Amino acid sequence: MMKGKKKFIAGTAAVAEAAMLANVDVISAYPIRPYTGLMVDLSKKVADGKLDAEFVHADSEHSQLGIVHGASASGARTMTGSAGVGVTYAFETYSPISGGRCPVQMVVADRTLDPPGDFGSEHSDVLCARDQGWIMGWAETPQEAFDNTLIYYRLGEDQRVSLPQFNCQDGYFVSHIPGEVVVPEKSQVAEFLPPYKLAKPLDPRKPYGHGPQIFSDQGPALQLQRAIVMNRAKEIIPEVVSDFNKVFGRKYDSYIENYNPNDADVCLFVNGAHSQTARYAIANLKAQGVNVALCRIRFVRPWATEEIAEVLSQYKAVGVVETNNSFGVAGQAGVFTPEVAATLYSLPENKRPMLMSFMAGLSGEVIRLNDFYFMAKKLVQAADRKKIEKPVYWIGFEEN
Amino acid sequence: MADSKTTSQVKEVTIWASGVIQDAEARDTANCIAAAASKEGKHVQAFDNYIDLPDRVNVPVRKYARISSEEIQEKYLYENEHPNMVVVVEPTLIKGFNILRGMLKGGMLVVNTGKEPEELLKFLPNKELLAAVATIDASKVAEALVDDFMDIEGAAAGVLGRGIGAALAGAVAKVSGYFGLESLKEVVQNTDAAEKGFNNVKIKIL
Amino acid sequence: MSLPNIPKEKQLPEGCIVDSPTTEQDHMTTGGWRVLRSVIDYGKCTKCKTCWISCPDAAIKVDENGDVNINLKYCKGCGICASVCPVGAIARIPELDFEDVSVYRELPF
Amino acid sequence: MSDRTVTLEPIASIAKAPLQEQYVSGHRTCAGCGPALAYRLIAKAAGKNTIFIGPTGCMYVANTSYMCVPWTVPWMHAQITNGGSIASGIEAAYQVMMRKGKYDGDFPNIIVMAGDGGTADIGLQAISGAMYRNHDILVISYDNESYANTGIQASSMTPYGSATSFTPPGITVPEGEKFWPKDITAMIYYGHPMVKYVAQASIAYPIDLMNKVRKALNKKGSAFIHVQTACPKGWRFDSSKTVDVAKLAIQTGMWVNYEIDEGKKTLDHVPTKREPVEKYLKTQGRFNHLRPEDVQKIQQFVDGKVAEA
Repeated sequence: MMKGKKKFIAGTAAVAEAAMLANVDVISAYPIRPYTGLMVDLSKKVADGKLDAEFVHADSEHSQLGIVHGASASGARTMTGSAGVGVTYAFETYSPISGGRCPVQMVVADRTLDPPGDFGSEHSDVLCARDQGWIMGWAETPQEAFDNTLIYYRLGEDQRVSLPQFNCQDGYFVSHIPGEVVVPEKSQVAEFLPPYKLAKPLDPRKPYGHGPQIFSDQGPALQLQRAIVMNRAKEIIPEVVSDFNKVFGRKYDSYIENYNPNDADVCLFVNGAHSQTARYAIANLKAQGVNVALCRIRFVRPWATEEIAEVLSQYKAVGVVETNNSFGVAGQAGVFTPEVAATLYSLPENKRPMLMSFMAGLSGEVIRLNDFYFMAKKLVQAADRKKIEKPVYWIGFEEN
Repeated sequence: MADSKTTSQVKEVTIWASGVIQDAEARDTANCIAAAASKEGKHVQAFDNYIDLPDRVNVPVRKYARISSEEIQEKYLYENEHPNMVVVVEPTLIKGFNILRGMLKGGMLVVNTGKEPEELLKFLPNKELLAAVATIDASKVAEALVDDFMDIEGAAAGVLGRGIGAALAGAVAKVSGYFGLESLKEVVQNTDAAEKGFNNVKIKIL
Repeated sequence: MSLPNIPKEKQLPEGCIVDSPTTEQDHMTTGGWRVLRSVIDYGKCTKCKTCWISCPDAAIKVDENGDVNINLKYCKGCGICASVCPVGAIARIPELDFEDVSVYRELPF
Repeated sequence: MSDRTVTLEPIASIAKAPLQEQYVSGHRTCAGCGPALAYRLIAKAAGKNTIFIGPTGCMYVANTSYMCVPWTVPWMHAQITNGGSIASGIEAAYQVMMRKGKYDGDFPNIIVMAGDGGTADIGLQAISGAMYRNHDILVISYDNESYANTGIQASSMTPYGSATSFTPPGITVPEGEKFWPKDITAMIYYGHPMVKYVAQASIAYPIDLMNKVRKALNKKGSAFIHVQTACPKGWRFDSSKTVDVAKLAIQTGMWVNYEIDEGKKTLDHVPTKREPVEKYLKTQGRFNHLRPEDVQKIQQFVDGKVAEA
């Protein structure tokens, strides 16, 4: 059952509520638009005595990550966050944190990297760090941002996994536009999320050395170890999500939300906030007799290869909405197209849909209903003609 | 499938030295050996051991030279896996370490010391691997020790064979026959030391 | 997705978090580095422990009588002890003059 | 702020120094390594209830390769950039965990062992942040005056006139290193109003170093100690001379031991008659190339520094 108090708050504030219920121990903050609201809320909660945590205002994003790294290794539940160039400034720290298996949570309200100096959402910032051994996924709404906070702590802190998490939301769209958030009761959170317990914390009573250098031939085994636990995270996501649904009365899919799956020949592949508009566009098109499906991934890392392949195998054409830049990448779109292409390659040829990319939602650009209609039209055309005329469309720069 | 260990035609020379103090000398020895063999049209490599870094005072460091009449196929290895020839710049190291590691039967050992070759055998538990052991007091014949700050890992080699490297390479030429003294003299600065190394080396065939 | 298992001999502690030693770190013995061995003349030694406090490798041990002893398993032969000894009671003698093999290592260093 | 229940007592003499080692035999540092000696003394002074943070540098690379951890106490690697922030996080964690009853041990000594680069160059921001926030930690800069593990490159604490592999003397730059080193101790003290204790110490005076460590650990909040640690590899002297060179640094004024405790500055080991710097420079290969005018310049600099100390 959906128990708890209804609040009308934006995504960063929603995460702050979740962090309070998760009884987080150490928070490190540094301001950068548009994630800052999270830390503004948390600092107030700590100042008002509503949350017993150390709120550390750091000297930079890099230090923010250092602070939560040290705290997490000592046995504290941690939260930090950033956006845009702040995410990239801290880049050095990401691999040591996942390699040291510290389940730090970093909230990202994403933002375009400079240049241009731009506050708007683009997934490019944190997607840079997709290969650093962190769990990563986007929330579509403030409610999902709230929920993901708890789901990620549970998943990342599971001793079978012990990995850090990027809890992402679209800057401004989710971080700044309030939505309804049901804030559950403390007892529910306690039922879902056990206290944080690290296997080998820094503790003078039982000393360990964290992170010595190794023999060169020991390296591959350590890398495989991280690959194995990331894989394990994927295996236990259904367990975590199903527990979450049970305790909080939600209906999340584990890996993929597949909207309007059955009648459609074509599918839009979307990550993050824009999937909400896409869903309305699909409903409107359906009323006009045009059938388009939506595949929204809940996790970018671990990437649910088999599950995504299975969903997409139902369609004749798939359109990847990129929402990020990757200059010079295979397919000349963003980072999702090569990942989807590799995913589809695991399917037999007769089940492999055609693949197109739409460069949209860049530098904070809003993807409008009309834009999705355009994408749907191009997808349906390709499916009808059994041919891709143009693999990549830059939305806003194309003739109809 | 071909076994890379047995099909390799590469002659491997491993040079052991005491870290920092003899680091440049040991690198120079490897460079002299490779350069001299190269003069004779051989395919060569000379490189530092990367695994034991950073270089530290007194730590055993290893430098490698590889000589082959055919093109060297596996160029990207960290270590000489089966040295045919081992050169020891700091003789004390034979006490603390298995300097003959990886050597197949019939190998050679050149040690920088004024002692007789026989005196060293007691420190070598695996001496049965050796076909010859030789000693040369290279520190004495060359006198000068190369002491150049810029000669560190990864930097380009400057002038070759200024110090005891020339003398040790001379001894290696005599003991191994991998290259001739004349070729060595063409590449080193201190030709006198190279010649003395070649002529004064004491060899004990086992 | 199936990944290979890590065979037992290649397994490492998760996250490279390793046990701390209690008295010495035996898998990194460093006595083989030594070129000159420090030898204490107990007739001259005043038990002032200056050598002990000055050893970077904690390779000088003080026994129950207050005598200092050099731990040849770890002594790298730097010679600081001989330099700081106020009464000149420590001599440095070439390691090759001693027949005993104190350390013999295969592993890197 | 959580209080320690144990106060570390001053050590009266070598005879009274604890025999127990926390930094044990079996590590890969140079024979005659000054930083390793400092590490051993600091660990000895701090005792069992200690956590070390080791930013990348000699004391990470040379100590820990091949899964070595020569510490009997918890140790954690930090990037060379973030010793200060990782220590801040550990301290914050212990504060809150003790408050919430998640940790029932004594509040630990949290010590960052950063090299000169990890303190004054790339690690400066994180350390300054930690000092500004007054975390209950001790930051120690073991200063061997260069990036030594990578092959002796100049840092911002490399002395004027040093030859390093990034400042080789040549026709156009006869002096080698052209810049004067940062005064990191002053930067920390005068730039961070909440820091109540800073000190400079030397491996030539082990009891003084250990007592400064204990004093710093007994303070609530951030403390900083700058230890000059002679480096036979980088400074080019025989490994047996590590302590002698360190002592000569003090006798010539090239290094000054002092502490500032709650605003009160005390100079230590002031030589009754200061030796000329040339005597110190002559002991080390890194100064071999210096011309008389360079030596003169260094003498003037040192005279000035000693005068204002």
